[in-house]
Formats: sequence, structure tokens, C-alpha cells
Amino acid sequence: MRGWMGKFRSLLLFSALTLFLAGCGQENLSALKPEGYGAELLLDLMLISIAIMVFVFVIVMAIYFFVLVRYREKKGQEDFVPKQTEGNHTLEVIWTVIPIILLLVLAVPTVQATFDLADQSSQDEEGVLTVEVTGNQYWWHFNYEGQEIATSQELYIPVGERVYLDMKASDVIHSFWVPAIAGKMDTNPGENINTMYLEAYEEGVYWGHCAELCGPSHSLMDFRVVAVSPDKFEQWKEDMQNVDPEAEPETASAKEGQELFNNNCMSCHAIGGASAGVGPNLTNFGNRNKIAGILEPSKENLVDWIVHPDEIKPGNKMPANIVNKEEASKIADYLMGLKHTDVGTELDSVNKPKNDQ
Amino acid sequence: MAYNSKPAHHEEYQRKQHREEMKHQVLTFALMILFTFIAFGMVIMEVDTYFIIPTLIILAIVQVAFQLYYFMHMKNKGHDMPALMMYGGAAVALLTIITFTSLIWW
Amino acid sequence: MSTAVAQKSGLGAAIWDYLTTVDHKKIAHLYLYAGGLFFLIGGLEAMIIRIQLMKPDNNFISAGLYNEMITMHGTTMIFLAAMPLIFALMNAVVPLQIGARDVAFPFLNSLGFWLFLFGGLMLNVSWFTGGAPDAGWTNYAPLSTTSPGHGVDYYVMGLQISGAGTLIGGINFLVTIVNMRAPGMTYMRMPLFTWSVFVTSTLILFAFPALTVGLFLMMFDRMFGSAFFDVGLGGNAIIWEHLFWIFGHPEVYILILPLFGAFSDIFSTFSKKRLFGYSAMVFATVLIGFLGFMVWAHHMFTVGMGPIANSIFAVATMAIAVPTGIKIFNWLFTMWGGQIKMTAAMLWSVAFIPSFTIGGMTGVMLAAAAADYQYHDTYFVVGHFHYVIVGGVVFGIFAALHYWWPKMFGIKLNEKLGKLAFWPFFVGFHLTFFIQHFLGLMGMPRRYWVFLEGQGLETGNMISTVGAFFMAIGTLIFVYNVIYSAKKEKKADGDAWGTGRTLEWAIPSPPPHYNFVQTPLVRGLDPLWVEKMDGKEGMTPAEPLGDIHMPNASFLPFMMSLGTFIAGFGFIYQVDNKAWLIAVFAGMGILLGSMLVRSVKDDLGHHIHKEEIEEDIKKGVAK
Amino acid sequence: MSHEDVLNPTKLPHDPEKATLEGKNKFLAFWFFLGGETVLFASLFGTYLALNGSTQGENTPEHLFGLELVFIMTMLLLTSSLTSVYAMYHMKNHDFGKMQKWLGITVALGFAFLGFEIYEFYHYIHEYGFTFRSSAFGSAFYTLVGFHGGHVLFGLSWIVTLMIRNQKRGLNLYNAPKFYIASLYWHFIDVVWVFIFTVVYLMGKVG
Ligand code: HEA
Ligand code: HEA
Ligand SMILES: [Cu+2]
Repeated sequence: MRGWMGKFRSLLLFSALTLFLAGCGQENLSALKPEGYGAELLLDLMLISIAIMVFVFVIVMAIYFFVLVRYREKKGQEDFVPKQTEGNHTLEVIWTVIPIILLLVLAVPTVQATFDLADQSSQDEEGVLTVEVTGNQYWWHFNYEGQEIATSQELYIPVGERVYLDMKASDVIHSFWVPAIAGKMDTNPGENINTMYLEAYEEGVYWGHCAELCGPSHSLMDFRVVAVSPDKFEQWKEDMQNVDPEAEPETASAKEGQELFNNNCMSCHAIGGASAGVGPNLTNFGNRNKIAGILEPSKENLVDWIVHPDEIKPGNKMPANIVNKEEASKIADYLMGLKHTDVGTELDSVNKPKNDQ
Repeated sequence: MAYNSKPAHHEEYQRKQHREEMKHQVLTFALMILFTFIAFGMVIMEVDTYFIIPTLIILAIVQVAFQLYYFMHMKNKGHDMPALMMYGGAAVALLTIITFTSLIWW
Repeated sequence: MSTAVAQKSGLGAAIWDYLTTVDHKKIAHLYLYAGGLFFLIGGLEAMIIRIQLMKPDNNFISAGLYNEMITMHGTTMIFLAAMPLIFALMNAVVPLQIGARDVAFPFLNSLGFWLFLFGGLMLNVSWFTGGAPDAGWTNYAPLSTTSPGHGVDYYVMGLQISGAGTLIGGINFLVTIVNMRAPGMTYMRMPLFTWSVFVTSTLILFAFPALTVGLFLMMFDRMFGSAFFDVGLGGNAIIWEHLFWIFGHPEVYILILPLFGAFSDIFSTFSKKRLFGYSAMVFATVLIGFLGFMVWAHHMFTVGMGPIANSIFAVATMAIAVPTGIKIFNWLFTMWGGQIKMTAAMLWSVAFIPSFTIGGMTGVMLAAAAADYQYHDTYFVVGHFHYVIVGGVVFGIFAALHYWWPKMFGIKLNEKLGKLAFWPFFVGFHLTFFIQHFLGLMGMPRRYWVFLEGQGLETGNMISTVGAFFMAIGTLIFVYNVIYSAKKEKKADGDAWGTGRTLEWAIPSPPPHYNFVQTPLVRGLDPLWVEKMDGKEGMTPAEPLGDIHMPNASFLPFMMSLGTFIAGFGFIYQVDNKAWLIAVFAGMGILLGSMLVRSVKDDLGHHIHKEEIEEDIKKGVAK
Repeated sequence: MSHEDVLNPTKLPHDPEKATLEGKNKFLAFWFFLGGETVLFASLFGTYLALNGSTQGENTPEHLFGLELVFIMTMLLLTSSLTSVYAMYHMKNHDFGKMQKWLGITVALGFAFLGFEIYEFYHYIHEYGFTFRSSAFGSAFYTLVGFHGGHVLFGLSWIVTLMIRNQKRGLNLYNAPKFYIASLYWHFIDVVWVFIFTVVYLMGKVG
């Protein structure tokens, strides 16, 4: 499908449209700047539909302005009574049939794309990665099936490979959306597992949103997809599998922090390959692009978060004031030091996309 | 009023019509009872599942059609609009049921 | 029992008159006042939303309040503003257009209004009792079933009550149109507005029961511990989504179709031409209504229904573009060769065409199932539906109000002010919503309390907010126009625009409460135009001058609605304290008691005597 | 038509329920209402079918339902449908006394049905601990069947009110449409029951 649509895109109108739309938004966030298979396929579909719409709109507007200019009541002719036309069969057939044809032109690629994106044929093949995605109020959990790797908030994937996502929610409905790489899919509570796939074209840190209203902090439930080369991904996997949750931190403060963390936080959080708990898995926390999905990764922000998560993400389930500010600072030292892998750190953070404009 | 001046034989004719119709109604009723017996009987005798479910549904639909067309007179004249709206309702009903039996459990 | 409506004077009497009236024209006024007020409230909520989204990371209102704001904005605008305003038009116009003296069930008409009003009040009371509903106007489970406090309970009870009112209204108009048409008014001679009300009412009849059931299940889950949407006990949250959209999609056509009808009447009146392709227009209306029931799942493309279901619903949805296109082109060709008079009503109608076409087209884009994986739940969708709703429904309501205002109130709205209100609203509308399509594609999901800095979304949101202020200015000028015209404008003619074609223009503005002295004889499509072209003054009567039978006023509809209102509170609060069951029983008692009174007390209406009517004719208030 | 003509007609027409405009309106409106009710019950049936299997491992339909009771209830309701047809037959023949008598029988059958239904629910709750809150299936079952039961109760109250109110004055053009649509309502209740006994009980028993 991409073959003939690739040619299609080179048509003049398309190039113009593409140029125009490409001015819109950020490379790692915008659906108009696709960096992955799904997003590109969908942009092509959008362009076809936009072209059809522009075509129809131009015709409608042409008639519209002609009529409005030509048939305005003129001074001194107020008593004129126009001919009372009943209709015109030929015209009516024309404006029934042409839209039908245009819609068929749109329907065919629509159905193709819909099936293409639902294709799961390669999921069971050897070496194909499947990640279990769980939406929670207000964070995302990622469990790498059969790999004993679990992360939260940041999903690492290899570039150029299809990664399948098996998706569900633990509380209310959420929706997983990485505009630059693929479309979105809801995560439902209960037994139903939805499946979609990601296939990134280039390395980078892509921004993801929750797209289904899920409570007060719905707008703060951001996450990131970190796409790295397959080699780096292998390295990452290895690093992650070898995480020692018990590892001693270096500084004294961090050591105390570890103690405090183990006593106060471990009932909800985890470090290492454990699957989802009540709170996010904090493996490799020190290398995260954001704290809690939205804050700049600074110690100050982290302390604020630990003491008063409710003020930053209203309605979230992490209790406030478990520890005081001082203790929080030690825990922050510990957490900021949790750097389990270097993979991905060389990619610039989100607001400055790696792939220069 | 116009209807006050109808001749007496007209009245007699009407009554006869009603009696005639009533006979149909009783017959309909008998069939409905029969259908009910068949339906319950099949379940009690544990007829094969693949056969029984469609049969039960068909029996129910026929019974309901009897109710609507005979007991509720939808077959009579002056019932075009009622019939139209019942068909409309039935169509939406059908779509709803199909959805809830096929689309909900993915 | 044969006196006309109480002839008392004074404010008290006027209020009592409105509380008990069963006259469709007064009920139209009531719907207009209430719907108008709710429109302002919904608009205010919209302004608060836009102010919050004016800049990144804004803290104008809190996250929880923001969710309440969007929920109440959507719910208020759809159920308490747009629908009632449409009912105002239906009540004001349909009986007149078909040559009837009232609707088929005047009592139920009044009941429908009061149920809607009490339902609307109930929803808005939630602001003052600890929090409004906050799960979006779509109220998806389990977010709604687990939402703390009583907000969602108010949503459930308020919509249940006002929904019952709507259903009653729908049936009423169906029967009115089927049974009460003047002699000679065949189906294919009905004005397009009446036709679209007919189709709309059918949609109401078949769509609202699904909402009723959905709301009941939601109520049982929240208030009585059932487990329909509770996965823990085997429930299924998607059931709500289906029930909601089985109702919800037809609902959007319930909103737009009556205005399609109004535009048809307006275009032909102000082009001095009969509607181009009348039969095709009727057919298209029916077809839209029909297809409207087969596409609801296009709101659920990302739910995980699978590619087969998604494809079917995608194609079915696209099909609706065809009948809608037929309409657009027929309107254009109604104007073609006509003599277009650019009144305020016409201005709104003319502006509707490009606006709605854009909205419809983004609708078709959304219908491309796979592409919707990108659009869904983003500002692209917000852009789409405001284009069709504001550019279609709201423009339509403004157009229709300008057009029928003289019939409803006996005076025209000031034309200059009318146009002055139009321009800022029109410009503001495009400013606000066009950019939102791009915001959506650039990665801005809807229902976002804040958007973050540095994502390239700042400019677009700012433009959008500025646009909203323009719309507010336009709205305020319109409100001012209403007050100004009431004071300054002089009485309008029966045929207020001089080019009226349909029956409502054959009688005085405003009409006497029995509408037609003698039921008119309809001799063709656009009956008044037919007579005018034959050089006649007005309609030929179909009956001799005689006593007129009219329904009696009644206070019972108000009481019945009050009963449900009280019971509603009882249901909500019995969860906390069983003592509130008293309110349930008291409310139900009032309701059932009133119903009992209604059913055992004969109410045969009254007659207006020939002499009184002749008196009215002499005074010139009847024709 | 004067009020006198409506309340004390010298002679009833052949279709007294549709002789006045009000009567025609009521007749039509009621049918339309039934069209809407069809969708209402379809939504409930749909929900029931979707949650049919969500029994949380206990109190499955096969295990709960007893067919004897349902059979008796079905016979009661079907028969009441016929008796109400008889009532309308007599109405059309302008025989008020017989109409009231048949309506009386209809009501009696209806109450018997309702009694059994209440017994059934009571039985499930106390013998099996199967309640509205036990599982999604429980919620769906009681809601669907209960909605129908509520309709039965409403229909009975309606018919009884009409019978009492008009006991003394007999049939006229004002109350004939009311009797007629009440009987339509009653038939519709039977229509719904046919689907309930088929879909809920019989198909539930089949599994
Ligand atoms: C008045 C209200 C109204 C109207 C009339 C419409 C009309 C249409 N709508 Fe819209 N819609 C809404 C109100 C409305 N909608 C609302 C409120 C929502 C969001 C609800 C929520 O989630 O909160 C929504 C959401 C919505 C979605 C879901 C998006 C999502 O959540 O992801 C979709 C998807 O298919 C859709 C499609 C359409 C289509 C195809 C039409 C068609 O009827 C449009 C047809 C018209 C035209 C196409 C223009 C004229 C035609 C021509 C000139 C002919 C030639 C044209 C072509 C060949 C293309 N709408
Ligand atoms: C009939 C339907 C209707 C109408 C007319 C409107 C009108 C408007 N809407 Fe609304 N909107 C919805 C239906 C409607 N909307 C729905 C269904 C949703 C989805 C909700 C959800 O997600 O659940 C929504 C959501 C929605 C959002 C998205 C929120 C989000 O997702 O986070 C936004 C944001 O810009 C918005 C803006 C506006 C604006 C600026 C107007 C303007 O056109 C309003 C113009 C009117 C005014 C500006 C009034 C001016 C008057 C005053 C200010 C005076 C007030 C005085 C007194 C009260 C005395 N709307
Ligand atoms: Cu829709």
C-alpha cells in the first residue's frame, strides 16, 4: 500500500499540502510529522481525505460565491418574482453520484489501513517483542513479556522493528497515544486485551499522551517512547535484566535514602523486573526524561513530588507527606542515582528533538 | 353526528364481523399456547443445542407477531403508522441486540 | 367549563398563566427563555474553559473543576440549550405550519417542558452541593461509576428527568404532524421544517430509550450496588459506551435536522423561490435519519472492536455525506436564479453553508476509521463537532429566531443589530475552532486541563481563546437586540417578511391563541404562496366559522415534574442516609397522585364561542 | 362535538376508541410509545445477553431457573392477553358490563402472575443468595425481569383505576380510547414476556 501511495504523495497537490502541514507541530509529538509506520500510513490516509475534501469544498464555494454575487436583490427590482423551479434531475443525479464515487475512493484505503494496523500475524514469531501495557491513574506500566523486564513511564523499543503492545487498564479507561509513531488505542479494564503495534523509523524520544479522560490528572498522564537502534536495544535489555534492586548507592545520603525508600515506598513501588504494583516501577529512574511524566528531572522537583504528589497531579494515588522534606531529599538522592543503563541517555530530551529540524 | 344515523342492519353486520374476528383471535390463542408447549417441551426434552436455540427464537417471533397482528390488530386498516413505527423500533432493537451479542465481547 | 384562558392581570396572573399554560405558543416562549438562559450558562462555562487554556500550564481553575466545567458545558449545551431551543422553534412553528390549533397533546406538551426544566435545574444544582459531574458529557464507565461525591448522580437523575420530557415531546410532535394537518396538507406538501421535525421526533422516539436504559444502569450501579459496569463482578464498561452512542449519534442529527428544515424555509423565503428539489430534500432528511442509527460505533473506533466492525461503521458513516451533500446543493440551487434578500436571518443561513460543510468534511475525515486512531479524543474532534454544532445548530437557531421572531412575539428583531451580532460571532467562531483541528493533529488531546509549555501549542490556543471572546461579544449583542427590539420595534405584519410561503404567515403576528379562525384549505406546496400567486389575500377556509374547541390549562404538569425533582434528590442522597427515602416516596407520591388526578378528573377542554372570535376579528387580532 | 356528545353519546359508533380526534391521537401516540418501548426493552435484553455469562462462577441460569413456575406464569399472562381481547370485543359491541367483567379476569390473572414473580425473586434471594448485587448477571437478570414486572404492576394499576373510575357511568367516547390503549399496553407486556421466557429462561436452561 505504501508503494502506490508513495507515488500518489508526490502529486503536486499533495506536496503542497504536505509542505503546509509539515509546518505544524513538533517532530516528536505531531501526527503531521510521522516518524513511524502507523503514523506515516495514517498521514497518507489523511492526505487523501483532505485532498477529496478540498476538492469538494472548492466546488461548493465556487457555486456559493457565484450565487451570492449574481442573485442578490437589486435596487428597483423588489417586485420581480423569480421562476419557481421545481428541481433538475440531471443535476441531482450528478451531485449524488460524484460524492458516492469520491467516498469509495476514500473508503478503499480506509479499509486497507484499518486492517493493516490490526495485523497481528507476526506477533507470535520468534524474536518478536511484545510489551504488556497497563494504564493506571495516572501512569503507564510496561512489562516486557518473557524478558523479566518492567519499566514505567518510559517505553524502550528498537528502531525498525514491530513491537506489539498488549494493552489493558487497572482502573478506568485510558488511551495510549504516541502521535509521531502510531495512532492510539484504548486500554480497557477487565479481561479484554487490545493489541496494537509500534514501528519507529528513527531513534528519538517520542512524546505520548493519555487520550481518554481518566480523572483530574488526565492531562498530566504523559509518557515517553524511547526508540533506539536494535544493537542498543539489546544492550538495554541486558542492562535491565541485570538490575540489582539491592545495590548499594554511593553517597551516605543516598544510602539513607535507600533505607527510607525501602521502609516507606517499596510497598507500592518496585525496582527491577517486578511487574506492576500500585505505583510505578522506578528502575533506571535517574535517567528518566521526566519525573512523574511531566516534571523536569531535577532534585528539587523530585522532592516536591515526594512530599506533595497531590499538588502536582491532583487525584493521584500516591499519599502525601509520608516522609518529611528532609527525608524526601535523601530519597531523591537515592532515586536520582538509579542509573541502570546508559542506553538512550545520548538522545536529547523531548523538548529539543534529536532529529534537528 | 354522522355515526348516529347508521341503519340498524349495519350494526348487525358489525357485530357479525366482530364475532368472526373473535373466532380468529381464539384460534390465534390456541396456536400461541401450542407454541409455548413446544418451546417448553423441547427444553425439557433437552433437544440438541444447535437446533433448539434458533427454533426457540423463531417460535417467539411468530408468537409475538400473533400478538401484534391479531390481538393488537396491527393487521387491520388504519394501522400504517403504528406498523411503521413498530418496524422502526424493531429495526433499532435488532441492531442493538446484534451489537450486544457480537461486539461487546470483542 | 368554557371560559377562555383566565383574563386576570398583573404579574402574579402572568406567572400563573405560564405555570399552567398548555398553549404551544407560550410553551415555545418558555422553552426559549429556559434554553436561552442555559445557553448563556453553557457559554460562560465555555469561556472559563477557554480562559484556562489561554496559556500553557495555566492555573485559572483547578484540575477537578476543569473536568466539571467541560462536562457541564457539553451537557448543558446539548441537552439544556440546543435541544430546548429547538423545541422552542418546533412549538412555535409546527402547529402553525400545518394549520392546527394546537399540538395533539397540549397537556403533555407542558409536561415535557417542565420535566426538561426541572431536570436542567437539577443538573445545575450540583454546582452548589459539592461538585458537578466530572466524567465528561459522555460519562464513560468506570470513571463515572467510581467518581467520588454526587456529581455523576446529578448527571444521571437530571438527564433522566429531562430525557423523559424530550421523549414525551417527540411523541407529541409525531402525532401532531400525522393527525392534525389541515385538509389538503398531504405529506408531500408539508414545509421542510415540519418534515424535519417529523423525522427528528422519530429519532427521539428510537434514540432516547437507549439513553434511558443506560442511565438506569448507571443509577443502579452508583446508587444500589449493581454491577453492570463493574469488571470486578463480571460487569462490562463498554456496555455504557454502546448504549450512550446508540443514543448519542442519532442525537446529533436530532440537533441538526430541525435546523436543516429551518434553513430550507429561510432560503426559499428570502430567495423568493420554491425549494429546489423538494422531494429530494424530504428523501435526504429521511435517509439521514435512517442512516443515523447505523453509525454510532464511529465514536468507538479506538475501543478495540476489531478491523471488521471498524470498517463497517466507517463506510456506513461516510454514506451520510451523500444525503447531506444533496441538501447542500439543493440549498445552493434554491438561491440560484432567485432574488436573495440579505436579512439577518438570511445572513446566518448563508454563513451556515461553508461552516457546516467544513464541519461535515472533517466528519468524513473522522469516519476514516484508521485515521481516527490519530484524531480520536483530540482537538481535531472538538474542532469537528463545534463546526457542525455551532456552525450548523447555533447558526441555525439564530437564523430561525430572527426569521420567526415576529411570529413568536409580534415584532421583528432589529435588523441592524442582528447583523452587528452576526459578524463578531462569525469571525470568532472560525478563529476559535478552525485552529483546533491543527492543535489536535499537533498532539493536543481533548479534555486536557493544561497543555505543557514548549510543545508548540501556545499560539493556537491563544488564537482559539481570542475567538471565543468575539463569540461572547456577538452573543451579548444578540441579547441586547432582544431587549432593544422589545422596546423599540413596531408591530409586525402577519406576513412579516412579505415573501412568506407557508401557513404560519397567513395569520396575524402573534397569532390569537386558537391560531386559525377557520382551518385553512391547503391547495399545494407553499400554500400561502399558491394563494398569493392566485391573487388572493389569504387562505381559503376549509370549514365554516364556528365555535372552537381548545384545551384547558393545568397545573398538574408542573406538579408532576416537581415530584420527579424531589424524588431525584431522594435517590441521590439515600445513599448517604436512608432518611432521604422519604423524599423518594414524597416525590413519587406527588407524581403518582397528580397522575391519578389527571386520570380520574375529566378534562374535555372548552369552547371559544363564535361571537368572541368575531370580536377578535374586528379588533384585528385574528384572521 | 359537544362535551355532552362525548360523555353521553346517544349511540356509540363502531370504533368508539377512535371516534374523536383525541381518541385518534391517543391511539397513535400509544403505538408510537410502544415503538420506543421496543428499543427500551431491546437495550435491556442486549445488556442481559452481554452479561449472561458473568455469573462469577455461581448461580448460573441452568442452576437457578425452574421451568414449572415459569410455565405457569407464562400461561397466566398469555391467558390474560386473551381475556383482554375479549374485553375489547365487548367494548366494540358496546357491552360495558361484559367488558368490565373480562377486564376483571385479566387483572386477576395479572395479579397472580405478579405474585408468582415476587415469589420467584424471594426464592432466589433466600434459597440461593442470588441478588441484584451478586454478580453482573444478577444485576442484569433482576433489572430485565424487574422492568417487566414493573410494567405489569403499572398496567394493573392503570386498568383498575379505569375500571373503578368508569364503573358507574359506562362506556363513552372519552373513556373508550383509554380502555383501548390500556389493553394495548397489556398485550405489549405479554409480547415482552414471550421474549423473556424464551431468552432468559428457556435459553438459560439450555445453556
Ligand atoms: C450537529 C451535530 C453533528 C453533526 C451534524 C455531525 C455530522 C457528522 N459527524 Fe460528528 N460529531 C458530533 C456532532 C455532529 N456530527 C459530536 C458532538 C461529536 C463528538 C462527541 C464527543 O465525543 O464528545 C462528533 C464526533 C464524530 C466522530 C467521532 C470522532 C471521534 O471521537 O474520534 C465521527 C467519526 O466518524 C463523526 C463523523 C461525522 C460525520 C461523517 C458527519 C456527517 O453527517 C457530515 C455530513 C456532511 C458533509 C460531508 C458536508 C456536506 C456534504 C457535501 C458537500 C457532499 C460531498 C462531500 C463529500 C464527498 C465528502 N463525528
Ligand atoms: C450545543 C453544543 C455546544 C455549543 C453551542 C458549544 C459552544 C462552545 N464551546 Fe463547546 N463543547 C460541546 C458542545 C458545545 N459547545 C461539547 C458536547 C463538548 C464536549 C464536552 C466533553 O468533552 O465532555 C464541548 C467541549 C468544548 C471544548 C473542549 C474542552 C476540552 O476538551 O477540554 C471547548 C474548548 O475550547 C469548547 C469551547 C466552546 C466555545 C468557545 C463555544 C462558544 O461557541 C460559546 C459561545 C457562547 C458564549 C461565549 C456565551 C456568551 C455569554 C456570556 C459570556 C454571558 C454570560 C452571562 C450570564 C450567564 C448571565 N467546548
Ligand atoms: Cu456520531
